[in-house]
Amino acid sequence: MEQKKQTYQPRTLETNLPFSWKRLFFQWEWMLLLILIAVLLLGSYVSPYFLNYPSLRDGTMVFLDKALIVFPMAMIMIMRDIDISVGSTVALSSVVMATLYTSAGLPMEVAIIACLATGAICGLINGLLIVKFKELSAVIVTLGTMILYRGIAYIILEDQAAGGFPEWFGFFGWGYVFGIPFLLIVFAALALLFGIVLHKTTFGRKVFAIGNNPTASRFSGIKVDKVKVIVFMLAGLLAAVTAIFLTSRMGSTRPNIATMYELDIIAMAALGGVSTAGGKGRVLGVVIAVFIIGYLQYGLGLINLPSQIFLIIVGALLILSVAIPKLGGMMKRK
Amino acid sequence: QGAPESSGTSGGESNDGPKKYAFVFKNTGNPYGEKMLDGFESTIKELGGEVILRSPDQPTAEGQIQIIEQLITQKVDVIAVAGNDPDALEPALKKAKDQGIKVLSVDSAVNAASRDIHVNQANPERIGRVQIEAVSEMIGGEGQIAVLSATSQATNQNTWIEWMKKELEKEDYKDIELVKVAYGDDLRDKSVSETEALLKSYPDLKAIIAPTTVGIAAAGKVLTDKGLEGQIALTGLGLPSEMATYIKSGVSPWMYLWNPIDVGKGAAYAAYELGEGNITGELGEKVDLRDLGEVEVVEDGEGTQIMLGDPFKFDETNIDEWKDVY
Amino acid sequence: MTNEFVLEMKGISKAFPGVKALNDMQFQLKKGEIHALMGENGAGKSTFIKIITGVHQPTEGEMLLVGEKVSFQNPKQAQQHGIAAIYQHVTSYPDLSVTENIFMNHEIRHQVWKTLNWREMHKQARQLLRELGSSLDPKAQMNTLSVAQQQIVEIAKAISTKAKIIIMDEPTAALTARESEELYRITEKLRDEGTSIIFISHRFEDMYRLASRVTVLRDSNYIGTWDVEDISNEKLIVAMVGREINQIFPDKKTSAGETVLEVKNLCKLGEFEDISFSIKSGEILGMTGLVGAGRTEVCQAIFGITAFDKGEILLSGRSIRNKNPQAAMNNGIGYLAEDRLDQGLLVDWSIEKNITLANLSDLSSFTWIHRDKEKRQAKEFGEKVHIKATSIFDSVNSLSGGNQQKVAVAKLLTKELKVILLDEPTKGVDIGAKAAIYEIVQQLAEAGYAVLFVSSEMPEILGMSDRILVLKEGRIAADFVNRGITQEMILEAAMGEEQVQEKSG
Amino acid sequence: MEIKTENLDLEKKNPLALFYQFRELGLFFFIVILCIGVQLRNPSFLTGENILDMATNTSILVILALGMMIVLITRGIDLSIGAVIALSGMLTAQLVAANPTVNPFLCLLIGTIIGALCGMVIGLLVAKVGLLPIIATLALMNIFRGLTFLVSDGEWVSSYQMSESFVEIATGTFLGLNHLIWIAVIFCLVFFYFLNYTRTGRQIYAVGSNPQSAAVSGIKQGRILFLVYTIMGGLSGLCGVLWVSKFASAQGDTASGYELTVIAACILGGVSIAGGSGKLAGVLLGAILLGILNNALPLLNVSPFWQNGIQGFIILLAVIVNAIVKRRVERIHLLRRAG
Ligand SMILES: Nc1ncnc2c1ncn2[C@@H]1O[C@H](COP(=O)(O)OP(=O)(O)OP(=O)(O)O)[C@@H](O)[C@H]1O
Ligand SMILES: Nc1ncnc2c1ncn2[C@@H]1O[C@H](COP(=O)(O)OP(=O)(O)OP(=O)(O)O)[C@@H](O)[C@H]1O
Ligand SMILES: [Mg+2]
Ligand SMILES: [Mg+2]
Repeated sequence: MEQKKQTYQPRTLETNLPFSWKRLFFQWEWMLLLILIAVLLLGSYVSPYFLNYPSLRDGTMVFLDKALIVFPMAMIMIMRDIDISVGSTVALSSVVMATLYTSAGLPMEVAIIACLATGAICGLINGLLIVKFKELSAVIVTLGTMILYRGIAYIILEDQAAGGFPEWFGFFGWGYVFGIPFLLIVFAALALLFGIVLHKTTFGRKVFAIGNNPTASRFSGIKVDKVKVIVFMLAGLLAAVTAIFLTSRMGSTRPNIATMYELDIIAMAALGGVSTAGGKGRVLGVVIAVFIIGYLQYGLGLINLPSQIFLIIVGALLILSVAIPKLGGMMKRK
Repeated sequence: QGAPESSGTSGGESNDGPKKYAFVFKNTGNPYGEKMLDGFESTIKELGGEVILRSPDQPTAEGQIQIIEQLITQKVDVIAVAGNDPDALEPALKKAKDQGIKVLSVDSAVNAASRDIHVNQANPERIGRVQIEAVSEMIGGEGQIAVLSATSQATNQNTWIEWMKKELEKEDYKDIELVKVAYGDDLRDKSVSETEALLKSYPDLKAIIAPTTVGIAAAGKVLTDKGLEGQIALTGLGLPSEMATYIKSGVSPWMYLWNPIDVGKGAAYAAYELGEGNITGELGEKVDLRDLGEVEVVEDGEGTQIMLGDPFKFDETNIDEWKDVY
Repeated sequence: MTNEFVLEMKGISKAFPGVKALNDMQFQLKKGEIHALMGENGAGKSTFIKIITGVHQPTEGEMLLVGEKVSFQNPKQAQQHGIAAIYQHVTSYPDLSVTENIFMNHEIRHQVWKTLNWREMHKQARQLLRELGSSLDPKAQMNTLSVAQQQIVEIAKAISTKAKIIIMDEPTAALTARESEELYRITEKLRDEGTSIIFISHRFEDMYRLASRVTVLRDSNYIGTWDVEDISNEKLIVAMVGREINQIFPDKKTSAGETVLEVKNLCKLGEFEDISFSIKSGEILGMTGLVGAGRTEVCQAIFGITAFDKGEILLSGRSIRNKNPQAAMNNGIGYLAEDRLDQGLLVDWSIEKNITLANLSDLSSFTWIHRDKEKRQAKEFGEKVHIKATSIFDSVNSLSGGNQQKVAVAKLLTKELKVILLDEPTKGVDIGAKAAIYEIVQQLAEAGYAVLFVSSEMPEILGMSDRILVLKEGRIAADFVNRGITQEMILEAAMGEEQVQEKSG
Repeated sequence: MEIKTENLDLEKKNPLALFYQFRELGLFFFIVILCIGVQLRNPSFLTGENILDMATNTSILVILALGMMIVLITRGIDLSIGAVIALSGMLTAQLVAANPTVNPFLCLLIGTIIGALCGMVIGLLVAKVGLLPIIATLALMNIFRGLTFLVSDGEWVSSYQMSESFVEIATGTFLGLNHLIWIAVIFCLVFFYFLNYTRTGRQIYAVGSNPQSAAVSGIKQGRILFLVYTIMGGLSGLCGVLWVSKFASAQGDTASGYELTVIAACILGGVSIAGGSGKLAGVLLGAILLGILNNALPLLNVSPFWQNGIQGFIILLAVIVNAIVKRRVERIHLLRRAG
């Protein structure tokens, strides 16, 4: 017995890391924060209307609607998947809601629930197709459903617009609570919720695990398919929430709303440090990235730059922000 | 539900210096729109105002709402908008009106509640009817015709098509049959496919009306490539520069359009009058459009509008003058 | 001066950020010799050969090829100097054909047209494979082959470059005894043709069988080079692990209890048929067979990863059906996957998160993860299996193969289990770590687990098991009680009589 | 000592290997059935003229899909091609407008060079800086589109400004076939040769199939990636010229969103997003299916409001049917092997 103990040396494993400034500061979020500050300074420099509370506050209402989807999109990208059907899901849920209210004459509350259900079902279909037909990959499936969902929206509403919602419905897009836009409050709440779910709970841990190694995750007893379906459903659901806010802001809807949203959303997530190679990303980074892109666009709008310049600036920002750390890493290695 | 605190007390009045006139077009890079913006810009400058020209990069209402928000923050005095959607801009434009900003729509109307007045490039009834008259003349009052429109939800196009159908009910056109309304979505490739499909599905087709600049150019191209000039007539609304080739080759004997520069000008005068408080958009008011003449504010559904004359006819005789203009 | 050595490495050091992987390494390779390189997991063997092949560049030291100083900036240069390598983790192109895998980057082209000469390449590939004793179809797609077949393709690839030096990093890790035998034959043939071979393995049999000299590494340091005849087994182990290992296999103290797992007539089309066995609590059931015999498939079917067509699984007399791994684990069955990089571990993650991954529900309330508990558990189980690392936050990537395997074992132990299925738990693991794993397995059995121990290595099957199950082509070929059983008896069952006769004949 | 080794070998042909030869079969049958269906509804579908029209209209898609295929094989993606088409088309059109005598071949060359330059930027970012292709091309899509608007300053180039010879590029015929068809056919042949009979072509597959192993076998991965994006860019640039010539009009929003159509053609044709696999025949079928849909839906007099939905449905149906057929065949082979 004694001899056996000697076959190896006992070792201890450290469970506390010594404090390190490097670890604290070498984080993507700091870089993003710097960019955000730069954007705010730039904004106040170029436009006198930019840097004051009402302006910054109302500015958020311009870009936060689509930003709601960025959270589940981040989850999807962490799982090495992608969902390019979210814009179409927004359109379909919105059209369903408006049609049920205007044509079917259902109460608005019911129409809103139907809108959420539509979004969730769209997400569910994406998720189910993806896990049932693994050989297809998420890009293919959501490319197909992207065309399909918008197609259905066209079938329902054809060339009509549907609107004339009750007065109170405008609250979603235009309302304030204690002087803070309702949309901003919802965004903050969702950020907190998704931050907790992704970083503090078993569900979030599983999402990261799947992004890192789906096979090993399955072998470790994670129900990979179930997690995936849930996350895609969440994306659909939040697309529906976006549909509510967007429809409320516009007061009416059409089948062509929210075109190209998916690309904006993916850009926000990517700038926020979510890697489409999977397994990486933080909600905090994504939140900062949303404000960077949003305020940049808003600020440039205030000085009436043509929107094509804005395209170039966002593109360049995206590349620089992702490339600079890589280049830095390359330098260090040399 | 807290009431929104207004981000600035009022629009124009408190501002000294030149007044700010903003024009929001449907999207950037639209040739027709660019010309309209040119007309607006030069006129406002002449009148001594400050001009802001903005368009989203996609032709969506969402993009226009964003821009309108930004214009409100900048405390402009007048917003002129060519709406991507008649209703969807209502909340944003109402917010602008609440803050004392004058709103007018140009080219594509927004609904009555969200504007003070609409500047109509031409009388939609005339636009519709004149194209049927033209087609009838081209095909000798007899045969199948088809319409190639833009997107299925373009409001002005749909209005014109309605008027075309009304015109067709007349006894004179009893031998003309409208076989199909196709939609090319204002995309070149789609418009080409749609045109080709029309030719195949309706071998006896005599004419195509394309009340959209992209559609008519695409159709002109298809008819040219297939060598169908003289067999199938093409008319509609097109840009002289894009249509010059086809008008000269006879593919399209003639077509119509108003002068977008003049539309921009008219919008600028109307905006100026609104901004100066000379008019309010009430029915019956007279608006002085300087060299475009004086027009009366007339009814348009629940709102009011002014109209800028008949569509202009472009044919062999005058196309060369115009093709370099726009 | 003529040079005795085709390859000479002097004072090679290599530092990775934070890790010194090699320190002052010395190495000499003669023409036409098979030179074994041995050492514990993480000793630096793979790093060393990657330096030779130009994948890594050394931080210090020089390299002489036939007396001439060289330095390779990339693998292509090493290839051009006649160095070929078969890497530890098979590096094939799964979507491409066998021929393409063999000739990638040194394709045969038409003299005139400079286009790829497929016919010639297929022909030569077939030829090469035949020389290696295989009649694989050169047009077959790589990912349809078994690991052993892929290994053969890798060897064919190395030979096809007409290399003067061939390096094999643990080529036998995935092979069974019989396939290893085939590999020995090929290797010897190459040596006889004048090729120099560096051979890395954790199996002593490989070294004794093949090598004429052996170089030992320990903790990134060069320990020494010996002629194989001159060094005893004990001395070699001391050189490798720095201390004596008196006993590799723990004493068996079987006290089998109740039957825990019973498998009845399990069938899966095309994979296995009619598998029946039972394991008692405290018992270690060895399972062996040739590659592709279906052992992994059986384990995975029991664990709920793949579905089976017919049959029944009973746990403590109760029939269970595991729809997925989660269900299996809840039923008390654990599985250590054969391929730890692909199926066992999340290599970018820390040791801690890997260990706790399967057991998150116990570490959380209302799905909120308690970090303290998590750290404590990771430490407890990490130490239990003696992972060699500084902290639980080290990434699994940075560990050597053996230590990675220990992480996978630790992960398994966090769940309350009754049955554990170990699929090749010592694959690619050094002698010290092997002893440690054997001991852990024995302790598990003593603690009342029913253990299924799958292995291709005869000594460990014989040394560990209470009973031995031999699979052949998806069927049970023999079921021995491990008393007086010899390697020959097992091989005979695994291969079938005809082949054994031929072998001895 | 001689050991027999049947056990290690594939005496029977491996089931997967067999099926891979017929991987496009499902798609092919799908197209045949679709064609029959359409023909029954509208007899003008399978007329010579319509088939030629269809081929002409699908040519550009085919050319682009070839490029996208090799990008996808290397595990990449290129979302910027629509913008590159617009940029090169606009610049070339401006050149022609300013200088009507310029030789059409020169135009094609210039467009290709402009596109290749754009592709090189992407290639550098992906291969040298190590950006993920989806991010890099998403960003550059914005930038190229913005540049197009900037260089055109909102103006457009229309048919009367284009010389006869320039418009001829895409409308002229040779031996009764439109030039576009010829160009597409030539590119198909070149790509077939390139992918199957050149070293570089095979290295593209190698890099996509297993980047690590490509690195240890000494393949210069960076160079392959750079090359692939440059080729894609060059093809986009070329198609920009063809596009402008075909429609005799160059505008800022030319081909916007077209990248998705091209990607759809590739994945319909069985190119794996995960890299490493993809065959020319499949991509061709994928592009043809989309071409047929574009042509057939208007011919069938399908309501414009239904076209989007039907198209999405058919794309999904096609990939799912293909996946199911593939599984079936695998299962049959398994049975045969077991039996
Ligand atoms: N790319 C790398 N970055 C950082 N550390 C590395 C890297 N590659 C290897 N190491 C470290 O270098 C040491 C030697 O590793 P190496 O793979 O050479 O060991 P080995 O002797 O081949 O072990 P095994 O027998 O398990 O294969 C290990 O501690 C390992 O963690
Ligand atoms: N000679 C072969 N031909 C084709 N496929 C094979 C061959 N050998 C193995 N396989 C594949 O391997 C599977 C069975 O191998 P499995 O991994 O279950 O066996 P194993 O005994 O665990 O072998 P290993 O030692 O490789 O783990 C089969 O389903 C088959 O797909
Ligand atoms: Mg190693
Ligand atoms: Mg196995």
